[in-house]
Amino acid sequence: MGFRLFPEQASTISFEVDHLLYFLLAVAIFFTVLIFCAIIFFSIRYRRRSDRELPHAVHGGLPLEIAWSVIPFGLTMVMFTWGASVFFKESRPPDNAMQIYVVAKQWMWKLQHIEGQREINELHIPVGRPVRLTMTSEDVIHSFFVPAFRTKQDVLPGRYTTTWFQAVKPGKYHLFCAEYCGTKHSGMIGWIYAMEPRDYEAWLSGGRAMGSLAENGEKLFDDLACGNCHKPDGSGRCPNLVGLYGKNVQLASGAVVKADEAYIRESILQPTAKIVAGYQPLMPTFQGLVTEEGVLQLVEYIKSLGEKPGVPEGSGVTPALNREVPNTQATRPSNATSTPRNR
Amino acid sequence: MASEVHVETLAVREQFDTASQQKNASTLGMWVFLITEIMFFGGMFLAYTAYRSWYPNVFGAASRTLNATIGAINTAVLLCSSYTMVLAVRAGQLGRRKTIMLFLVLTIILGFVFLGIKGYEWWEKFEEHHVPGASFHLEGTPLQGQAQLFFSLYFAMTGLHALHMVVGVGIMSYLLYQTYVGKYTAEYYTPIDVGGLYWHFVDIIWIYLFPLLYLIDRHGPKP
Amino acid sequence: MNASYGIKSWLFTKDHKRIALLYLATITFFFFIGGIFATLIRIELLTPKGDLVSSDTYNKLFTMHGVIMVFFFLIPSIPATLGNFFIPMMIGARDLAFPRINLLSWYLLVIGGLFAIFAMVAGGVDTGWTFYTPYSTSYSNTWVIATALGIFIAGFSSILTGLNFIVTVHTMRAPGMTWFRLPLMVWSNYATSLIQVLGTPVLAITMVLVFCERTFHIGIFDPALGGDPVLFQHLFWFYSHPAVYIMVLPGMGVISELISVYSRKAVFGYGFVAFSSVAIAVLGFLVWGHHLFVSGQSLYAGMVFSFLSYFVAIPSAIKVFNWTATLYKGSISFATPMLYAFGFIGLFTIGGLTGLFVAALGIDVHVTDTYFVIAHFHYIMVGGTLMAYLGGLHYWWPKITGRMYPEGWAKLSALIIFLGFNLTFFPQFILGYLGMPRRYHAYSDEFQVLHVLSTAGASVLAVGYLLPAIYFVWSLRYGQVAGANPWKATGLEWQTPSPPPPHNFEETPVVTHDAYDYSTTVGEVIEVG
Amino acid sequence: MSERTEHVDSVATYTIVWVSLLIATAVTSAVAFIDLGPFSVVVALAIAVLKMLLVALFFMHVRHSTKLTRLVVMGGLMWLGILITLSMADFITRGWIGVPGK
Amino acid sequence: MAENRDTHDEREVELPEIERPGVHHEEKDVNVWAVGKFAIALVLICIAALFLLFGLFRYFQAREAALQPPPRGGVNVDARRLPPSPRLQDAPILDLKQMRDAEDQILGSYGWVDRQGGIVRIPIDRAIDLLAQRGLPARPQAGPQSAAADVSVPTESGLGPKMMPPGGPLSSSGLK
Ligand code: HEA
Ligand code: HEA
Ligand code: HEC
Ligand code: CUA
Ligand SMILES: [Cu+2]
Repeated sequence: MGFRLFPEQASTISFEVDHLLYFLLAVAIFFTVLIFCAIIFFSIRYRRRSDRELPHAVHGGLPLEIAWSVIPFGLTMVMFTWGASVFFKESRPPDNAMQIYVVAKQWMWKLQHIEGQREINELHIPVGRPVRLTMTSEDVIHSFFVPAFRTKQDVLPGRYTTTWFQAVKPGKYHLFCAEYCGTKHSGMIGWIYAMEPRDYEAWLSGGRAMGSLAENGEKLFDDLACGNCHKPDGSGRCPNLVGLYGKNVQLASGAVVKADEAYIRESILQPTAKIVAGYQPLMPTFQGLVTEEGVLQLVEYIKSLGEKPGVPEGSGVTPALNREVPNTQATRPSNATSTPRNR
Repeated sequence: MASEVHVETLAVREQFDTASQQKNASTLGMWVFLITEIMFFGGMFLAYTAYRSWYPNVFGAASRTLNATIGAINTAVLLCSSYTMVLAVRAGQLGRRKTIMLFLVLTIILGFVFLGIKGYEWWEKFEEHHVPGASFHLEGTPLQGQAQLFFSLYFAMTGLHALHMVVGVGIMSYLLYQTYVGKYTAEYYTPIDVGGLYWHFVDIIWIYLFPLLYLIDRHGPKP
Repeated sequence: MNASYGIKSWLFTKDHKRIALLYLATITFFFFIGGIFATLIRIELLTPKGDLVSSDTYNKLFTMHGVIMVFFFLIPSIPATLGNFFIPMMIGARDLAFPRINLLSWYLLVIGGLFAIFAMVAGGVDTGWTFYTPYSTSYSNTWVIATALGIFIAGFSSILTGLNFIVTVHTMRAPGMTWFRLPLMVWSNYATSLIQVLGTPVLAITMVLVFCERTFHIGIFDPALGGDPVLFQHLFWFYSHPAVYIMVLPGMGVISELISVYSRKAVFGYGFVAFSSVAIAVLGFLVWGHHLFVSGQSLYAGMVFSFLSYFVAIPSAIKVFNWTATLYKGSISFATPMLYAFGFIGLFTIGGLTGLFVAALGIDVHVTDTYFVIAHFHYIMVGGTLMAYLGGLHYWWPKITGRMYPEGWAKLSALIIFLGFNLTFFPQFILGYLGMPRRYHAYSDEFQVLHVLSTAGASVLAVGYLLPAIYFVWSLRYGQVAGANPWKATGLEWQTPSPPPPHNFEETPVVTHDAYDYSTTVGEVIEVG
Repeated sequence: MSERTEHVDSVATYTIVWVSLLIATAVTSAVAFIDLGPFSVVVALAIAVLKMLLVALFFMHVRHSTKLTRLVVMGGLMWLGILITLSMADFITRGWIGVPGK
Repeated sequence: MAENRDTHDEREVELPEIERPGVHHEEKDVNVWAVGKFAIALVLICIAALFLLFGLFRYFQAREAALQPPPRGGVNVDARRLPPSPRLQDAPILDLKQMRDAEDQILGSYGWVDRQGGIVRIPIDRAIDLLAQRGLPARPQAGPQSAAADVSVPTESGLGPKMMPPGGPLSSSGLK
């Protein structure tokens, strides 16, 4: 961090805030220069040459007064509306933001990811994903301030407050406490580490080889006990998922749908929306129990069931997945069989 | 000319030109002071409004433990004292020294009655463990913090009001003494007038405190 | 003024002029105390590490700097010294409406100040001048209550001064002195008095509630009991935003006088400037939530307060334009008071325009609680009001003391102050936008260059303030004797001898001219313009 | 020597006002026991305002006072209104965007 | 008495004006009605502003809602679940108080420790008294204080092995 005159722009909102700043600067510089020049010019041009001078009174006019009231008023209304617009964006996290919990205390920040990782005074986040912080304080008021992201939100005891940001480039950014909180208020600082998504996944899994989405999906499949119902041999009251992806599925309503990513996703989050013919609506919803990543991983895993090894479905990244997903070259799920689905 | 300018009487002090001017100035000054008092109490009215809007049920339950009858009696006492006060002012306008003193004494007595009743109420609250602090407990709700908040506001607001009453009684006593030694006449009774304004103002504060503290949700929640 | 001698004649005086001088001594004392704290702060901030003083001490330093400078110096400054001295004279009265209450105001300021000094000496207070809860009520173990008590008492000093001015201006103007013939100094101080009377009581009750919360744990600001820390902020800022207008409006009144005298012209748009003063006072009560934008206040309330904040900027804009227009076709003198007036207009413009920055919700999220805000308000309070105060002191010095100050030294000081000020506080705008938080004892290395510049400026500034202290005292004995009206100013105060006699006027003046009619004071005339 | 006049109200006037105030107190106490839903607050405050007006206009002589005095009184009430209204604009609009803290 | 005559009438009392000779003041004061109109206008503008800003608020809300990325596959994931335990404490002092209260409860009460084995617990004050009465054995045996070997000695960090219920002090007696 060397000496600089302008902070880094590291989040999606930084640009908007800075544009507003430029506008305000332009207005401010304009009026400053105007007033300074007017004063200097008038005072020199009309300087007193003799102590016996008596200037004529210059009578003010209503039009002039109105003009220099209305024009600044118009400018201020622009400032207000623009500022409010940016503020609204800064305040309302996108619906698909990933969640981080923050507890502030004198004089440290404690953060926890949904997956369980806890950090002190540091926060690792992926670039390109909106991150939403739900924060509270154990004692006095603190404030979560990341200058590079242009975000700040006071953290209050007994209450949750929220802030959000989306990093646009990897880097290490200051985190400051911005509400006076006692002795070590100036020591309540830390770092935000924005990382490429792949690196973030690596960090999240403790640095081990992170595996593909499908491998993680398999783990999640076990964690969530999907296998209790969806047995690989297709027995039981639940459909076999092996080879499901890409097949046409007959629904209880009589319609036939193709089992693409969207269908699989919906089956996990809203299973009663489309009931498979011949089965009871027994499947519980996993809404609220699985993150966005989790759904992606499960979908990838299910896609990988029944695949012939080495032949990935489609080439490269499928459109339904977003850019930050690491490569999806199929790898062999460890316990999949290539038994074709029985229907 | 110059020397006459600097002679001072009670009715026309040095800085004033006429008795009317002085009276107008004094009256305006007391009114301005009263609006500072409105803003002084106003902060607590805000706290009350905010917390009542957040915790209506707990505040209602807590309010019902106050004795509305005693509150109403106290309100009546204070209104009577305003009546006697304005009659004292009227007597001042007419320059009747003995009448002024009579009504001032009545006002003071009623003021003491009010304070006495208030003291009794507070003692009752103390007995019922409704005083905020370590031994606070309000039956019937797990939300002890919020209930305690009601009582904190109750004691703070009625306490500040009672303090103003005490000051008021002190002012009345001073006016009583000054009347006794004959300082006031029909031409100059301004201190009584202005003291009256203060007294009535304290009454008005109570006129608001009574319904806000005692009468909210008095009918209780729906069964 | 030299009517009687002896300490008792001063301590029991009813003469508004003597009371003004008592105030002058008191606030100068507090200014230097606050300034010493500022100096220590700036020296500590020379280096990124906290090495000069401990964290706790630094926290006490900025708290006490803010408290002393705001409550015991700037709020009383112009109204209680220049206002007290000249308002009765400007309206043609012999004294204020309630002289003994005026004296009581001074005593209250001194007593409040003694409590604040006690708190300082006994160990200090470290809550910030804003006393945010729950830190100040449940966590700080410093002298919070003593300081709160000092502020409470000083608040009543302010209320009584305001009350006095309001009643005086309404009831004691000389014959012919209608409202629209009043000097703009009177209008500004009247508007200030409105704020003092309506806003300060809320500060008083807030301090009482802090005391109750701290002592009895009543829970009003404690979330564990259902209370809300943001309620404290609403109550505090309901006063403290109008308070900043208490701090600037009298300065604006002085500037109106100075611009007029030293251009020898009536203030352009007199009526507009007068109305703007009152408009600032009234509108200033509608905007306090702009200090709570990121505090947990609702988004809607944030929008309301931001919107209203832009309304209050317009009257200030009107004034700046009118002052500048007054110079047009005037006869401009560069006497020291005029230099201070120019400084005020320029620096108030910059400070006020940056107020527009922080009033914008989107920007404030980034710059709140950083040095940007510090720079914003120091520009207005120091670059603005303090310069206006110095300008007014220089302008009225001959009338108050009968002596002139040394013009050469005065001009030099004004220049030093201007340069030192900008060097101190302009880098702080950059620091703030970079993200340097306020109230930081130690900071990240990359901020150091700007901090060094700021401290360098502060040293220059200190010299600039020291000089007037010296030469004003010097001039009491050795300054050139001044006549009744060395500046050929209008205004009833210039029609009395210098210094004025105890009851100001032997005969009540009768006013027949508008406020700034220089044809009455400039003797032999060369018409220009 | 000029004259100035003062308005002296009669004892009867004051007595009527006093009795009205006592009646209003009784009414407000009694009405409090009736469940009027949200209007309970409105009625209670309305009666309080009426009582305040009676005390101010008659006992405090605002009835006979200068326009300036009346302006001062209304100004004070308006200022209290500003404090409460704008602060409540925060307290009752929290959570409008469904995000904790705003 | 004069009182009787005037109790029922309103009147005007004439008083001599007391004046100081040679001095006067201006009688005309502010135009109250003009100020009043300004105040009313201000109130109306404020109320209008509150409504206007509400409208703007709704506009921004709609704008942001429209800008949300459509949930992929038609269903939006509401991922607001909580992290696994151990979770961040936001009020550790309350948790500590709870734990201490639970410990105090155990320390201060009678109860069965092992019904079949015939082991009970008694309040610690009582235990101290008993120990003081009966005393400790005069001769130390295999280990120190073997008479107390069957007693679990609570310390700052816990209740001791015999007393501590499995799962910690919070696990028993219905405390959460
Ligand atoms: C004398 C004191 C003074 C004055 C006059 C002002 C004036 C203004 N202030 Fe400032 N302010 C403070 C002292 C002052 N302030 C202090 C002490 C704090 C911080 C307290 C703390 O937290 O410790 C603060 C903080 C503060 C904040 C909160 C920042 C934060 O903490 O996040 C805000 C936000 O709206 C604000 C806004 C304004 C505005 C809009 C004005 C306006 O009134 C300014 C109007 C002036 C102009 C606009 C310039 C002149 C006009 C022109 C040259 C014409 C062109 C104009 C237009 C285009 C409109 N101020
Ligand atoms: C009201 C007026 C006022 C004035 C005039 C000043 C004047 C100054 N202020 Fe201050 N300031 C505040 C009000 C004011 N300030 C407030 C309210 C805060 C916020 C507090 C908080 O956050 O809680 C603040 C905070 C503040 C900070 C931020 C601290 C932080 O956030 O960590 C800084 C940092 O530079 C600062 C600097 C200065 C400087 C250099 C001056 C200079 O202008 C000072 C000039 C120097 C002198 C006047 C000294 C001159 C004389 C001598 C050295 C000789 C001594 C002689 C004798 C004893 C005979 N101020
Ligand atoms: C309690 C039993 C149960 C559990 C647990 C369960 N499912 Fe299901 N699942 C069913 C049943 C029954 C159906 C068929 C009815 C339907 O479509 O709703 C089904 C259908 C599906 C389908 C659609 C299959 C098809 O042929 O169209 C998918 C995909 C699926 N489940 C995935 C999962 C995943 C992933 C999990 C774990 C995260 C899971 N299920 C957990 C019972 C279960
Ligand atoms: Cu936490 Cu400052
Ligand atoms: Cu402000």
